[in-house]
Amino acid sequence: MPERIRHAPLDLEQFKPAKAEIHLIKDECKGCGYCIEFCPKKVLEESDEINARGVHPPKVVDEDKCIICSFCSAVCPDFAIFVVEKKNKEGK
Amino acid sequence: MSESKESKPRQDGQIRIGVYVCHCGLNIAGSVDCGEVAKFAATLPNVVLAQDNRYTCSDQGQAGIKKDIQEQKLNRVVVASCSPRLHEPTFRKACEDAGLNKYLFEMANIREHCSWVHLYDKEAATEKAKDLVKMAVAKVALLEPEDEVSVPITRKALVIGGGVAGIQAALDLADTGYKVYLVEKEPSIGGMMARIDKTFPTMDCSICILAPKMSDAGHHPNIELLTNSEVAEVKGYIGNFHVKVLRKPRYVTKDCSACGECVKVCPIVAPNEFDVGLAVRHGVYTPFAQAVPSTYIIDMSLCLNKEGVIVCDKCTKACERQAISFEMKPVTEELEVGTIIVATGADVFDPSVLPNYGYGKIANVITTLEFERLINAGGPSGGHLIRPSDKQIPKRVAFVQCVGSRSARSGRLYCSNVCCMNTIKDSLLIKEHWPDTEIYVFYVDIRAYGKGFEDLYKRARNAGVVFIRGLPAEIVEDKKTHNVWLIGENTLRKEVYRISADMAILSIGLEARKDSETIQRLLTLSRNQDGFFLEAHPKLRPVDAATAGVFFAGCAESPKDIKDSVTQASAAAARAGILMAKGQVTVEAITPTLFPEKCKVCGLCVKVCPYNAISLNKDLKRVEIIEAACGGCGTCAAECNFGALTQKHFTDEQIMAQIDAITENEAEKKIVAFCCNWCSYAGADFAGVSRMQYPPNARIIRTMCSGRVAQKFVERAFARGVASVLVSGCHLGDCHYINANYQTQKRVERLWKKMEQNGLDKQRLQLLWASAAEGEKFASKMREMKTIVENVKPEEIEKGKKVFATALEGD
Amino acid sequence: MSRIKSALTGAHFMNGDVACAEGAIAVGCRFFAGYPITPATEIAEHLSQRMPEFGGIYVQMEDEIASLAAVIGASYSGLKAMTATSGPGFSLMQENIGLAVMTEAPCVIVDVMRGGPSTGQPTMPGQQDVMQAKWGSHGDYGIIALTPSSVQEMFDLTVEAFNLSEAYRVPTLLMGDEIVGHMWEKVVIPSPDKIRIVNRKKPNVSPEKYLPFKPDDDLVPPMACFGEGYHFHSTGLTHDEHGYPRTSSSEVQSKLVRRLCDKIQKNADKIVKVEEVMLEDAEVVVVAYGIVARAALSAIRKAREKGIKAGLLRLITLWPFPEERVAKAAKRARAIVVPEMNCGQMVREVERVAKETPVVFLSKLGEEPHTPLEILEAIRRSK
Amino acid sequence: MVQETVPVVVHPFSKYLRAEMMPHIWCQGCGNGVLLNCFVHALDELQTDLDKLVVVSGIGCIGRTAGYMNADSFHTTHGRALAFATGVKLANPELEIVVISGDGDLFAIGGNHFIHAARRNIGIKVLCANNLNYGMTGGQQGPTTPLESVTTTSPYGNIEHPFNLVHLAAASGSTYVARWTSLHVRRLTQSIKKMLQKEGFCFVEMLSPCPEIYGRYNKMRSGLEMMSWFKKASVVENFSDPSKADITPERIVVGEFVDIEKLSYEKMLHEKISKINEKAIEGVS
Repeated sequence: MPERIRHAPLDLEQFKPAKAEIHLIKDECKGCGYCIEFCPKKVLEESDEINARGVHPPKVVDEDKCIICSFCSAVCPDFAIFVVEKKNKEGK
Repeated sequence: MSESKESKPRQDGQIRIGVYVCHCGLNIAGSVDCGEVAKFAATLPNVVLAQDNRYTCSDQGQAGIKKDIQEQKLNRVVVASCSPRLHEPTFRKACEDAGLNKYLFEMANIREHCSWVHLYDKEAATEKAKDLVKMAVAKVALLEPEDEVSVPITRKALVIGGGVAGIQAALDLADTGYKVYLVEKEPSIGGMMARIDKTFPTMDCSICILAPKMSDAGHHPNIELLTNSEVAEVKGYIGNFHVKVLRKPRYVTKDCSACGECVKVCPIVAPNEFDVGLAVRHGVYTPFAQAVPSTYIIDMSLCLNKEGVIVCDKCTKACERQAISFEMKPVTEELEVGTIIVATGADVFDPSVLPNYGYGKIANVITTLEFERLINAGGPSGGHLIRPSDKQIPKRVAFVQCVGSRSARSGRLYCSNVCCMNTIKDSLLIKEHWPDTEIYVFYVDIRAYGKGFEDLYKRARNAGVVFIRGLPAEIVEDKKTHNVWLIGENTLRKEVYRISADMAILSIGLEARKDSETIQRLLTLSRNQDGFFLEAHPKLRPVDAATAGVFFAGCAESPKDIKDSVTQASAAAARAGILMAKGQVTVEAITPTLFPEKCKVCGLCVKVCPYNAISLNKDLKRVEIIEAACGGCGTCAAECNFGALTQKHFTDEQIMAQIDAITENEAEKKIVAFCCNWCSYAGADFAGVSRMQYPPNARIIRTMCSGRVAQKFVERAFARGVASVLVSGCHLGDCHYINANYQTQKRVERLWKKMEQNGLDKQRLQLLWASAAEGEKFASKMREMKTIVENVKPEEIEKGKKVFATALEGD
Repeated sequence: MSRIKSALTGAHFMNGDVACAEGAIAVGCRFFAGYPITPATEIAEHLSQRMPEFGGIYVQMEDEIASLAAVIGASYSGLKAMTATSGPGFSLMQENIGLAVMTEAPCVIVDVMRGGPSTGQPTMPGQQDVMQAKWGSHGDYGIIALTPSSVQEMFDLTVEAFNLSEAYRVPTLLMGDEIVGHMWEKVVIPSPDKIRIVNRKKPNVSPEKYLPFKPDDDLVPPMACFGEGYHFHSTGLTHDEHGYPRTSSSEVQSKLVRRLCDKIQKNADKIVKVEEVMLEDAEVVVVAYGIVARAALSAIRKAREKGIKAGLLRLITLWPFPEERVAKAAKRARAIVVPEMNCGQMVREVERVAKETPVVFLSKLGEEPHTPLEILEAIRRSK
Repeated sequence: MVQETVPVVVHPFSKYLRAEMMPHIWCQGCGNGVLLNCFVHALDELQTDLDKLVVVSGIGCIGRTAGYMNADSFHTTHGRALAFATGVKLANPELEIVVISGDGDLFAIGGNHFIHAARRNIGIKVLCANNLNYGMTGGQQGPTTPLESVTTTSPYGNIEHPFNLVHLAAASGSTYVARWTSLHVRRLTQSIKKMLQKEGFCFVEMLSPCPEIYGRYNKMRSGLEMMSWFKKASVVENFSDPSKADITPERIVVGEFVDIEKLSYEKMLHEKISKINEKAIEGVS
């Protein structure tokens, strides 16, 4: 249906995705850049901080953009990153 | 494949021609002296009987011919009357009933091409009629008896488009017992009707009456659903179409139980096209709840798993039936079908091109399709008509009619047929839910012509809907309240109105599908100026396409409501059923004849044949003709310059005999006009039917396609001193034989170059592309060529004779 | 795998290879991986028949390297495992013997020696692999090698070899030869309860505290096996007591390698076995082993008849070399005669230990082993 | 002042790894880490009983994997992992045995053991990190080094036609054969899970970036460059003909190639043994 879509969807606010909590184990990172390159939402980028191995570990650009697909943690050769769902206050 | 025996032995014994000049009431006799024409015909060679009568096509007329054939032993018949496109089949049948081979018959079109177009010049018209009869007699003498080849029809059908029309056609054919392939571009069948809330005039819930049909189509043993697929290629001809369908991958297998768990976890959100973007769908989705097939689909343009790398596997994990598979690949399926039904439907008009209505800029201006989704219980607002700006239920609503219909500004002059009734239905829907809403309908003409339409209209009026005649010139938004001001002129009261409303609903019209140009090219169809497909005959063959074996249903042919679409669908199914029930169809015996000894195996003919019905056979040292695949255009015969190929019923000798007949006297005042049966000849007929008057210089020779006009025909006409020659055919791309008219273009260009090189006036050879509807274009070309004929000097004629003298060799 | 079929007991008449096979079964070996090679193939053939009867595993691998690797694997899965080969196979196995030593995997390797080197004399006896038995693999390590001189000993020493390998977690070699392997003799097999069976020490600490290579005071670490939940690591790399690779620490390397050597050397007295015949007053001592020792026995008897005080010291344990026993005999004797079917291998050890006592080396290659007369002649000459 | 306990950041997979041995020795961008990650991910999803798991690895960079696994593990001599594993599996068929090794170890020196283990269809699961050269020893050409690749022992370009591992594995009789690259981590994990649940000899090849050594000599100096080669060249085709799956710079066919059922060696052996024992019981009683 090729009609061009004019109005923003009316029920957009009903879509509340889970919030992400990104854990970086900075000193494990060897700076291969895989997580930064292949994150589908470009949530990570190289930080200018130097870790114990003398490389730039990634830093989180915008945690809200993360959709918790955990590809970064799956492709990380050094087990230096993982993502969990951020528990809200009541810990739910 | 019947390859011709040695050229058929000529009819032994004498040629006995009967000529019948028809008065057609006053249509011909009004401006042609039929008696004189008949007397003239009697003097022509081999004519043993010539008479004129009032209505040759009537039963007595036909009975007279049959009697003469038997008693007078006629072995050729010429009828000078109307266009062969109308009554050639009738008279052929008459000859056949009298035991005469129906191919030994020729017509002279002295009505549409003579009497009707030269109403006020009886003398010239009569002279022209004589010439046309002389041409017919010259050709008929050379005609041979032919027998027709029959072609098997595959008892399977292809339906393109899964809207209500496609579904109905598929169900009808499947119930008759034929295998049906239903190809639908979208992930689910259902088309436009699935998106509508209620139907008019019965106010049924649209999806409730459509869904059962959809599931019938989905589970019918004879119907194979090919959704998310497009027709990629169509080859072959009636009864033997080889269709390639590109099945795009759904990335979800058939094990999907439509449980929806994957949608819950999919992080991707996008406007749902089905709800015109008013609701949200996910990367993995199903367009609507009642979708058939129910298997979900992944929109790969949104999904993060691109280029073979699965980044996010949330849906795969959530699917406990393991139905998600990113490895699926597009598949091209090859189908063999006998008939094709085009039910591709229509698009809705996008009103954003009309700045004065502010659609897309003013929040509370929506279209009726958006209204259908809002008022629908399954839609984004749960069935509440709300204003996009503040999501409140409006107190005052304004409908604006003819948006994108009957308007030059929007480039759509036609009436879209459904918008008036749709608005009336919508207004009643609003009144039903919220009775005290004030409703205004700005209209030009309310078209409530159908059964039950009028009382729906009355109910709307009684319910207090205010109908104001005169479309608003402009819709302006009140920035604060987001209400809209509709400013226009009430043409009945002749006063300007400025009415404010909470929201405006534009009643948008329907327009031809943007991709219908592809379908047209695939099936060699033609389209009218509005872009809808052109039926074979508006009255007598409304659902047939010009291409044999192809039929239309629904809005693809023109905008119409559900009832008409379904009616057309059943009609198309019935028409297709006839072919498939018979199981075979006879092919007109106008296929090429081969003289093997002359064939140089050069392969030129193979290259030009649009249906690749000719193939080179190196070891037999000649070409082979597949009669069944041949479309009958004759381009191959024109291309062969070794005389190895000619077209039955339009042989070189027969056409040259017609040229000679024209140029026998006063050639310098005449135009030899070659017209193709499907377009320019029909265009000339159209000019005649519309009584367009033009000078009588031209004498039209009919060939099946302009591709049949060989260079030597034009050269012969000039060699015999004709003033001017017209070669005409269908527009490039519209040719009934796919691309045969490209060869015509090449040949005329070669002739122009030759004429230039030899100092001849190029203007004397004219090339005209005129479709069946362009009578006016044909008539004006006739007028234009008259001036050319007038200032052709005798020396120019003589020079022409000398330059093309070679064309007369072998005479 | 219950012992359904009754084990063989009592007197039987069989060839050396079969006796070895029955010895293995008797001592509880339940895994054999081998590769056909004359003259050891009968061991494999017999075990392929008998192992299944005891729920044991017989597998024929693609080569000797794979055979020993499989044996080590089976050993680490808790089974007593062995392989049998001859010269060429024995050479192929050397790298994995090193692996077995380094990972302290108990297993038994039977080398039915034949004429060498290379393909040599497949059907002829030889004693030319005895030095390879000790120094075959690269690096320093301790190894145990026994050598039978009768079909009965093919049975008894196979049992002994398994017990030693389990006790000291070390690959133990049984250096037979073609004749001992192929000749038929009477064998008396004790009933199962009479056969001494030693099993490897199991860890007595919880998996968290278990150190796979932390030795007890007998220098032998208790051994956990796969599937018992200890989650231990074992590697051919130099490793610490955790079994974790520590390839750059010289301290770890020297501690580990010295232990692997001392584990055998320090326990030599518990391992060594010889047979002494009329040595008390012997002036000429014949030191011999394997098939040659049988001829030597009849030679010393003939010498005695001729009034020559001759005695026989038969080595049953080749490695660790029985130094005191040979030294003691050498001190008393005036000469030592060492008949060997090679160009002089164990004779070097005897000379090293005999110090001043002259050693007469009687070398024989090729077809039959030394005849008693040849040895007698040597005894007479050396008086 | 309440000392707010900072939660110790523990990777969810740490329980599968030997903390004392981590972090591992592999270079920046090396694919071995990804293979270990996917293997552990598969174990986690299957909730494999670590007490019944034995990880055996040969010699080479990937050979160190056994050391990092918190399970019974053995680091064999070069090329002998499969033979060793055969012994382990036959001795105790309940054990889940996974051999994780490299292209050199499994297909050069260990090639003979590979084809026989596959032929026997012994229940061993093989995970091969194919980094196209001998990494540990500094980057020599190996059995899978592409034609014309530069390595320390093929300075003028390798002229040996490399093995097509999936073709070799399929032809030798494996019941499950798949190839993915280190970019296709999701499907590599699925393939590992599938093979762990299958009977008989299974082989999964992972094309592994070796930027520090192989990449350095072949114009792919960084892990990202090798990964983008994988991405550009990979073609996902399941059950295509393995003999047509040679790896070329332009085309790497990934996917599952073989997934058949075949009685495993250990099952047949133990069925025979029990039959023999039954006969033996009849004989005795």
